[in-house]
Amino acid sequence: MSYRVVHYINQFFANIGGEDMAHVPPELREGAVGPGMALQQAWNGGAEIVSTIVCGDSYFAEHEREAREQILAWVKDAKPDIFIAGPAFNAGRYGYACANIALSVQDELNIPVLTGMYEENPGADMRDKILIVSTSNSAAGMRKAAPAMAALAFKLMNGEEIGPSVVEGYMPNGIRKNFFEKERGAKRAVRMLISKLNGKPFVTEFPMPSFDRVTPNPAVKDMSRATIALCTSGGIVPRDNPDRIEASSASRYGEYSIAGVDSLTKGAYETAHGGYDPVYANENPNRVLPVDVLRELEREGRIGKLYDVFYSTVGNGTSVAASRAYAEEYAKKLKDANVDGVIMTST
Amino acid sequence: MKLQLGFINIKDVCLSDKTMVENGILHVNSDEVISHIMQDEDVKACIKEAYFDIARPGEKVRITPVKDVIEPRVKVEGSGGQFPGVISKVDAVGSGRTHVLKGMAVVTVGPIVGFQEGIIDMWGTGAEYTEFSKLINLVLVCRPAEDIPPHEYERALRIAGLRTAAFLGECGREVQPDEVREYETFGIKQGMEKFPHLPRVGYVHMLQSQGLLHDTYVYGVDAKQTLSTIIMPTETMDGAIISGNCVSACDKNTTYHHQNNPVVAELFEEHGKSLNYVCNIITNENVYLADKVRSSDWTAKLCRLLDLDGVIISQEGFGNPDADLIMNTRKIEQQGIKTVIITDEYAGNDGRSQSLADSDPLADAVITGGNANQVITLPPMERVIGTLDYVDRIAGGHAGSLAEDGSIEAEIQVITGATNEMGFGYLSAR
Amino acid sequence: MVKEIERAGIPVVHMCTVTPISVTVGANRIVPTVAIPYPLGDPSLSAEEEYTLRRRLVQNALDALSTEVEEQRVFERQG
Amino acid sequence: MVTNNPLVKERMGKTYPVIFVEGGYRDVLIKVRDMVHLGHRLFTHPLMGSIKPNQTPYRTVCLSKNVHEFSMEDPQIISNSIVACDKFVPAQYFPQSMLKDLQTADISLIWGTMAREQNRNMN
Repeated sequence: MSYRVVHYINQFFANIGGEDMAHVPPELREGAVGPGMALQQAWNGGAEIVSTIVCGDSYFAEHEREAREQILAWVKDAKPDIFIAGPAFNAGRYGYACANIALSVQDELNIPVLTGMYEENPGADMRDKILIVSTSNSAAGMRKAAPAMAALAFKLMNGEEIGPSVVEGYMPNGIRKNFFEKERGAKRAVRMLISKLNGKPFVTEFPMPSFDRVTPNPAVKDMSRATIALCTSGGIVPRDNPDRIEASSASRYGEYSIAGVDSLTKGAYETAHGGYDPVYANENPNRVLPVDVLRELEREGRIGKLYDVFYSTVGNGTSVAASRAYAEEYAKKLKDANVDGVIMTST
Repeated sequence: MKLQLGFINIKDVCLSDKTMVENGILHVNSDEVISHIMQDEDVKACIKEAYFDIARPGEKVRITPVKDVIEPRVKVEGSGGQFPGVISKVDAVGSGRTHVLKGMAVVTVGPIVGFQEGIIDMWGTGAEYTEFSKLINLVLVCRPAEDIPPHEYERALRIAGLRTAAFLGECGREVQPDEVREYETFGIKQGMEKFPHLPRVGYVHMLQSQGLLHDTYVYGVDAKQTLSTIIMPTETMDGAIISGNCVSACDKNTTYHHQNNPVVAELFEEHGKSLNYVCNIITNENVYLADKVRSSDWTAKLCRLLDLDGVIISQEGFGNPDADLIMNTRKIEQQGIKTVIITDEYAGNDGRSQSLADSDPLADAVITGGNANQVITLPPMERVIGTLDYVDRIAGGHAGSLAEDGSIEAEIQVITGATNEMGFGYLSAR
Repeated sequence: MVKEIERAGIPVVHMCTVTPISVTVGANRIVPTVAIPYPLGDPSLSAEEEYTLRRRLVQNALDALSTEVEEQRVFERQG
Repeated sequence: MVTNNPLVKERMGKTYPVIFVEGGYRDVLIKVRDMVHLGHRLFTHPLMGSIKPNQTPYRTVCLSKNVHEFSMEDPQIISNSIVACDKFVPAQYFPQSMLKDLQTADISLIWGTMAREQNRNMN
């Protein structure tokens, strides 16, 4: 029995046309199409492309929700052992589509996924979330890319453990895996130094964590019409801490309505933070979360509106990944609520 | 300074009634060697019982808890003796001729701080992770006398190992080596004249010096009491630096690592070809933050003074030495000197955690010895040299646990030398 | 956490006492506050004075939100 | 000196002001972090010694008695240390027989360090 594969490609690789045909909506075809042939050849009967989904790049970008729904439905029906998208090489919108649709299949259908593209393709930003095989920057690299993707895909279908990125050919995804090199470390170090001294390219074995900076958003143009939200890492919660926000390791966040609340009065609110003396915050919670002032500014028309929900966490938590995940979650809620600016207070 | 190393290939080691090297076989009269060790009063006071055992590559043998690994050598010509300042006079070593019993090592075994000492497997999965599985190991097992504090016992065990290695090395004095190699570095001016077009390269050798049971000795001086200084590569090769470190088995540098420092060896390989190997700079890894600042400042100043173009920096140990490594790297790079650093990673069992305790974008050329948190299963062995007590004790501690059949599920950090930060091994990670 | 909000596309001002930490975590608009246990208050002041202080700090934060920035900036206390 | 090692409290408590933390390795680091945030300077690295955070329950860190102007580095060092500590799966128990060894290992490091620091300004 051979494994079942669903393959996603764009209009160009399906031979429909170039940019002029990028508007075509998703279409389901039986069997392998275009680059799928090369994949299938590499599997030599071990796996088979049961269907190919073709979608125009512009269509995907402009109708992402509809395209996603349709494609997920087809993939679900086909019950494949793996979903493969691309390779997209340096085509930006194609890469974006491959990465995003692969992520959806992986997260929503729980099916292994694989895509491939050039490392500078915008879709490659998702390398930490899905497996992306590194390819050259033009379709001329298909001869190398197809066997590499086929081999890695077969391992995934077979349920084999995936080796380190440099061995398997996928983009580093932040998960460190051990393997034995051909030369010992000291020899590799001397070689790397010689390259560095001679201005030749070298690849560090451990990229330093990037000091991730986010570009500042444009300022709030008209404060008198803006919706401002309050967030705090000072652990302000309603009395008795209904969500049991933990004092030291924040494993969740609180979401509390302040509709109709004019000021955070003593007794009604308190702090759940275990990292500082709570007396002052408990005595007057506005000292940490200045609801009183913002309500006044709202009345005076200095700000358009104080958003009626605030988010609260405890800043003690050092598990960076976790705090990032829940901040991402509530940031999205704030964005969806059309909040124009946020004041985050910390203790 | 020129040093000749004469390698005598040791094909086997056996216990015998004489101590000698004959036809590539080292015969060891254990009574004779042990009575030599016990001539040291401190050793005698701290060690209740000592005996030898032999483990060969491919034998189903597990050695644990491993304290140190030492290569037996003898000084044949030139000043100084074995391990100067520790068990011989402090005369400078690094020139003349030294004979090496190659292919074997003295391994000292004894429990010091709980489970910190490592495991050497001679066969199976674990053997792949330690270069010491490829050597014929003469294991010296020592049991401590009652109520001896750990640091006194550590010292006794350290001295016992060094004395054993020196005593056995003597057997090679009159033996014709199978191979002789020559190593030479030059004075600053001489080197520049000799290799005017080659980049000047140094080696910043960071020594574990956090304190008791985390020490390294240079000509007998405790490294934590030192300022960063210059040492000739051949001195390092000739036993000037020895290990007194008992923690973090996977990335501690044993005395064998110092004697056979792989960075020194690989730099000599390129010396006069693609680079001019100038010298080594030794610097410490103290726990006091002010010391870290001072030592790294000093190291960067020396690199500048020597007009180096590039350096390799190696590390020892887990945790706060990362801070020293990064400080050294940053300050040296800021002098306009190119660096490559060798470290290892603690990225968690799943490889997803932040690997180092400190980082800097200037450290853009990193060699890694792998993720020490990787979990492997070490198969049961037919024989254990030493004791598995300490492995058993950490059951549930997630650093390693012993199953009934004798197999051990453990992170590779329990294996001696698994993620060595001098680049001694082949393990890496991406 | 400020970074995630910024990344979501909303300008955010971080009001905190230990501003270097805020710089480290990557906040772009930073307004210094009074003290760790009472960032926006001061128990040694009278209730009125304290409220005025808080109002001034919040006004500072709103001003920061209304100011275009290219890179990380600490808006030092006004007056 | 912030510690959870009873031996440090017992032997060094008379010479140095000791803040004793009832808790584990991480609890000591958290206490240290809070003090650093208040302006106490780190004298010793929080990850002193290369014994892994899950291989010993004891931790001792030496900080300045006085509050100083804020430094950029210390909060980073302590926060990196806590992150490093959190990577290790916590040990479930330590056998009684080993605790004494580990207490000794911990106090020896700090003891040796402090002995060399006598001529420094320790405020």
